[in-house]
Amino acid sequence: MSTPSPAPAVSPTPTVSVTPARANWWHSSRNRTLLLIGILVLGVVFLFGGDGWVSVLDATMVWAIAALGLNVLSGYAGQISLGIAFFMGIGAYTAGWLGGGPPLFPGDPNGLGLSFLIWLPASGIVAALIGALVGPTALRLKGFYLGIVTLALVFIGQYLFLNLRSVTGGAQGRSNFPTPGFGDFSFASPTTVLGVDLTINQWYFLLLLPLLVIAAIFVGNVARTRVGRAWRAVRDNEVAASIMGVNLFVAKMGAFILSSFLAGIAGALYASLSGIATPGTWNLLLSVQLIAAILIGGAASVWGSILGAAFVFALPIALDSLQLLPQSASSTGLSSGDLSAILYGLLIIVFLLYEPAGVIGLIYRLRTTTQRFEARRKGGDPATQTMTPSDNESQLDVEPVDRAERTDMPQAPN
Amino acid sequence: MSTSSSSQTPILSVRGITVRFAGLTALSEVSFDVLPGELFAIIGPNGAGKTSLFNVLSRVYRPVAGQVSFEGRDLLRLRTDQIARAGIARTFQNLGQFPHTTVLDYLLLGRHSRMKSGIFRGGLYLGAAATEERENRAYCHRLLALLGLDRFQDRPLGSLPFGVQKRADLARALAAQPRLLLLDEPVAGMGLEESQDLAAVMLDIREQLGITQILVEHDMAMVMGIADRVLVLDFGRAIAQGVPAKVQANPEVIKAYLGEEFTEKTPAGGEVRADTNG
Amino acid sequence: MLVVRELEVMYQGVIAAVRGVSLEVPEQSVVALLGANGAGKSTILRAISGLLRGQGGRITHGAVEYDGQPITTFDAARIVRLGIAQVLEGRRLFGALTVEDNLRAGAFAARDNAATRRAYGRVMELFPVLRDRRKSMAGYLSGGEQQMLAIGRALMASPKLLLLDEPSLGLAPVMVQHIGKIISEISAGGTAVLLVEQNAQMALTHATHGYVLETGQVVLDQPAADLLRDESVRTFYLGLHEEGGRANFATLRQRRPERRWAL
Amino acid sequence: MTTFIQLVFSGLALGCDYALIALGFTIIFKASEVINFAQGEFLLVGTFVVSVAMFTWRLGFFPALVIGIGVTSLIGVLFERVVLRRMIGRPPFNIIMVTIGLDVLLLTGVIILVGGRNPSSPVPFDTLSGFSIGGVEFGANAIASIVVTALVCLGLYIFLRYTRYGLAMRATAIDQEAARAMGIKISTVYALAWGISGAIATIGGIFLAAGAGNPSFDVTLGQSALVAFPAIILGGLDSIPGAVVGGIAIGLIYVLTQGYESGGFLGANFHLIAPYLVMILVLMIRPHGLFGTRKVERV
Repeated sequence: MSTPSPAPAVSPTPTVSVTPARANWWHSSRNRTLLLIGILVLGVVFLFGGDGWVSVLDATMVWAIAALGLNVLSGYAGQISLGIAFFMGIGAYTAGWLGGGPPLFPGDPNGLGLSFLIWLPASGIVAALIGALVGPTALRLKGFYLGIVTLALVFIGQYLFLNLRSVTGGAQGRSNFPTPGFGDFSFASPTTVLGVDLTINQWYFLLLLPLLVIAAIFVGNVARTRVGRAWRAVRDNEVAASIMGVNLFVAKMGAFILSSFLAGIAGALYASLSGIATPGTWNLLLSVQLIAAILIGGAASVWGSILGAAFVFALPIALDSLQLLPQSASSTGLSSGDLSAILYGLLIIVFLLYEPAGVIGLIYRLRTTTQRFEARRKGGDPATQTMTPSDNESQLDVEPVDRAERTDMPQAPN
Repeated sequence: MSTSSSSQTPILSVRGITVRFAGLTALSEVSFDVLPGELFAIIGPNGAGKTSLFNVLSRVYRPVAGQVSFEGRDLLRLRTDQIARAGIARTFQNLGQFPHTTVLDYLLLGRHSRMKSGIFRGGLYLGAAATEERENRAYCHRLLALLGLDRFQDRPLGSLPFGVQKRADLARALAAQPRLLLLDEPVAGMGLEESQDLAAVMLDIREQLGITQILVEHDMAMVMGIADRVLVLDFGRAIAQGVPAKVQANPEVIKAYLGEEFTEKTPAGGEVRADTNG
Repeated sequence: MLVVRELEVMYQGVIAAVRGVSLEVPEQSVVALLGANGAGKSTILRAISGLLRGQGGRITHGAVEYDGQPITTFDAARIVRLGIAQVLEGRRLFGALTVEDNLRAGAFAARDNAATRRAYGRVMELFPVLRDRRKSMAGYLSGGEQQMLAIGRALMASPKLLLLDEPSLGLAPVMVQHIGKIISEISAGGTAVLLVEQNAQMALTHATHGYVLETGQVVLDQPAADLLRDESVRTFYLGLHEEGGRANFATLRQRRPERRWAL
Repeated sequence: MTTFIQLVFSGLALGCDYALIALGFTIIFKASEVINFAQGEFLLVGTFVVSVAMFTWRLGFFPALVIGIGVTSLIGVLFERVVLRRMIGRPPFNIIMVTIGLDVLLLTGVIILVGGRNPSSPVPFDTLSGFSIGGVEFGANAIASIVVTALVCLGLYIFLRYTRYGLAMRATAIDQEAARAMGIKISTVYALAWGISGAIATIGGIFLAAGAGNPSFDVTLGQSALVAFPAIILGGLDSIPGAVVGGIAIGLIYVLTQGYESGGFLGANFHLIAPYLVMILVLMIRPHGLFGTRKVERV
C-alpha cells in the first residue's frame, strides 16, 4: 500500500482564509431552521391541538429543561449521575417554600408567598448551591462509583423530603406550590386575550416555551465555547485534558452546578404545573427516565435533550390517547402503560446498540446519506470533493462519527 | 546551535529525578539541562523510562526524589493543569482519545489556558466572550493553514488518517503558544515521507518560533538527523548525553541497544560524556 | 511450517501497522524478528496468533498459513489448539494467581492429561526455580522468574510453534543470556520459535534466520549469522545509515519547504 | 439484649440475601466489567418462575428452583450474547443503560403476567415455621438462607479454585488478552458468568421474597435488590469475598437501624439510607471500597 501524504506542499506564503467564526449556537443555520420548524409545530398544536395536547407539551418542555441539565453533566462532561431527581425535588420545595401561599389542605406547610421573579430563580440557585456542596465529595469518584453515590443521593433525598415536614409536607406531600404570575396577572388562570380564550395550559405554554428556548441557547452556547470544549475533553480523557490545561475540578464542578441549577428550575416548574409533589415523586425512576431521554434523544446535544424528552414523556401519552389497549393495570394482560414501558425498554436497547448518538444522530445520518445520494447523482462525493488527487481516498473517506466511537459517550453533532 | 558547553541559562533543569512504582524503579537519579531554543532528544531501549520522564515533566507522575525547574520556577509545585499555563505543552503518544472532536475544536482546546470565559459569559455569548472566541478561532485557522490542516478543520479526529491526526496533535500543542514543547514519539507509526515532513516542521518551530523542544522518539535516523543534543536512558538511568555523533559512538549506548557483542567492534568512544549515575 | 504472505494490518481502520510483510518459520528453527519500537513486530505476532481481534486490529490483506493450512480467519482458541502459543510482551502473568495456577491456565487448551503432565515435567526441567515457587503468587516473582513463568505457561499447551515477544525486556544482562539459552533448548526440543527482540545480539546469537522490520515493512532478510556480522543492523538501530532507502534527516536542515511562521 | 440478638440474627439472614445479590453483581463485573442494573429484576423473574412452578404447576420446591434457575440463567446468557457482546468497548454509561433497558423489559414482563395479585413466596419451609430460644425467634427460612448462602459460597469457591473453567474465569478477570492467548474463549467465560449470576439471583430472590415471614411478594422485589449496591461498593466491585462481607454488613446495618430508629431523632425510614451513608463514608476514605483494586488511567 502506498503511504498517504496527508500534508500538501505548503506554499511559501500561506494564504490564510479565515472562515467566519460560528461559535454562537444561534448562528448555525441548522439550529435556526430546526428551531423555527419546532416553534411552528408547537404553534399549530398550541392553537388547534386542544387543551389536552397543550398540557402534554407543557410537561414535555419541563422535562426537556431537566434533560438539558442532565445532558450538561452526563452528556457533555461525561459524569454518570442518577441524582437528577434529587435536585429537581430541591428546586420544587424551594419554590414551594418561597412562593407557596396559605395551605390548600390541612397539613400543607406554609409558604412565604414571594414573587415568581424570586422563587423561580431561587429554586435553581438553591439546587445549584446544594450541588456545589455535594459536588466536591461526589466528583472525587469516577464511573460506576459516581453513579452509585448519586443513586444514594436519590434515597437520601427521599428520606429528607419525608422527614422535613415543615417544607415538604411529609408523606402526604405538599399541594400549595406557587403559580407563576406578575402582580395581579397569573399564568394559572384562564383569560381572554385579543378575543382568544387562553386556557391555563396555554398560558403555561407561553411561559415555558421562552424559558426552554433560553435554557437551550444558553447550554448550546456554553457547549460550543471554552467551557464546553473542556467538558468534552474531561469526558473523553481526564489525564489528557488536564495536561492541556483543563482544571478537572473546576470543569466538573461547573457542569455539576449548571446541571443542578437547570434541574432545580425544572423541578419548580413541574411542581407548579402539577400542583402536588410527594417524596415519592422524586424517585429513581424519574432519574432513569431522564437518562433514557438523553440517550434516546442524543447525548451531548441540545436538540437531543429536547427530542429525548418528547420521546420518553410525550410518546407514552400519545400512545395512550390512541386507546388501543385497556388502561387499567389491575388484570393480567397487556395494558397501554405496559406497552409504552416495553417500547421504552426496547428503545433504550435498540438505540444504544445501533444508534448511540440517539434520534439526533439518526436525523444527522439521514441527512448525510441524502446529501451523498444527491451529490452522487450530480457526480462526485462531497466527502472527497475537496481532496487533491494524491490523497488516498479509501483512507480519507469519512466514517460516520458514531461508528468510530470507542471510549466515550456518543456525541451527536450539535 | 551551540551545544552542552554553552554558558546559557537552561530553560529546563532536571536534577536527580527518581520515580518508583510498587518497588520498581522507573527512573533513577536522572539529571539534565535543556537550553533555550534547543531541540533535545531523549532516547533509549523499550522500557528505559522515557515516557515516565515525560510524565514527570507534565506532572502526571510524582517523583520520589529530585527537582525540576522551568524558567527558574519549581515545576513540581504546580498541578497538572497549571503546567500548560506555565508555558509547557505536550503531544500524546497514543492518539484516539478524542475521536469526535473536530480538528478546529481540538486546537481551540489547546488554547484553553490562553482563554478566560467561564460558563456564564460563554452561555450568554455577549461582548468579551464572543470577541475572545472569534479571535481564538481566527488564530487557530491561521495555525491550521500553516500546517496544511485547514481542509480538515471540521472533520472529527477519529475519521482522519493517522498522520493527519499526529499533525493535528502537534498543532494543538502549538496552539497553546508554549515556550517548551514536549513531543512524545511524534513520528511513531508514520511512513518516511510523513516523518520527514514532521521533522521539517520541528526544525521550523525551532528556528522561526524559537520554541524549545524535547523529543522522545524511537526513530533513530530522525533523532540523529535533527536533534541538537541527545540523552540516552537505559533501565531508568541516564547513560549518556551529548551531540548525536558522540552518543552514537558511545559503547554504553551500543551495548544498551544491541547487546554486548556489538561493542567490541566499535571504535573507542572518544570524549563522549557518559554520566552513568546522574 | 509457518508462512506469512504479504500481511497488512490496520488498527482502528486508520493506522497501517504492518504494510506487506512476508516471512517464514521452518520446522524447529528459531527466527528472529528485529526492529525498533513501533515497527510492527508485536502486531505481526498478534496477527499470527489470532489476538488482533479485540485489539481493534484487522488483517486487511495477505495470509497466514500453518502447515499449509490458511489460519488467517481462525480465532485465538483454535490457533492455540493447532499448536501455536504466544508469550505476550511484558509477560502478562496472572499476577494474583499462583505459579501453579498460571501453568494450569496455560494448559487450558491441552487435549489430554497425559500431554499436560508431560508438558509440566518439561517446564520444571527447563525452569527448576519454578518448582520451588509453585505456591507463590506470580506477581511476587522477580523479573527473570516472571519471564520464565511466562514462557513456561505458553509451553504448557505443548506448542509446535512458540511466538515469543521481547523476552529480554527489562532483564539484567545475565538473565538475558540465560533466556537466550532457554530459547535454544526449546527449539532443540522440537518447538520452533518466532522471536521478537530488541536485543539484536541475543536474538541473532540463538536464531537461525533474522528479519529486520522498519515502519511495518521488512527491510533486511538474512541468515542470523550474516545479520550478526552485518554492519547494517547496527546502523538501523543507531540511525547511522545514510543509504538503503532511508533518506538522511540531517539534510532537512538545509532542504525543506519554506514556510513562514506568522501567527 | 433479646432484641439485640434477634436483630443480629435477622440482620445476618437478610445480609446473606444481600450477599447473594451482591455476588451476582460481582461475578458479572469481574468477568466483563459490566454493572448489571437488571440484577434486581433477575431476582424478581427467578422468584416469580419458582413461585409459578410451585403453586400453579404444583411442583416441589427443588424442581421449581431448578426451573427458576434455568430461566434466569438463560435470560442472562441470551442478553449477554444478543446485546452486551455488541457493546464491548462502549462507555460504561451506555452499558449501564442497556442493562436498565433490560430491567424495564423484565419488570414489565412480570407485571403483565402477574396482573394485580401478588404471587406467593416460594420457600422451602412454611413462612411461619421455626423455633425460639429465650424469646429469640429463629425462622426456618432465615436459617435456610444462612445455610444456603454458606453452601453457595463454598460451591463457588470450589468452582473457581479447582475447576478448569473456574480458573479460566479468574484468569480472564485479571488479563483478558493473556487469557485469550491461552486459548480461553472469552465468550464462554461471559456466558458462564451471566449464567451463574442468574442462578444466584434466583436463590437470593426466593429468600428475600419470604423476608420476615411474608407469605407473598410484589413486583417491587427487584427494587429492594438495590441495597446490594452499597454492599458491593463497600466490598469493592471486583472482590468476591468483599461482596459477601459487604452484603452481610449492609444487612446488619439495615436491620439494626430499623430496630432502633423508632421514636428516635433520626426520623422515619432512616434504615433505608443508613447503608448508603455507610457506603459514602467508606468511599470518602477508600475510593475503591474495602477490598477493591485501583485502576490506573493512562495517557
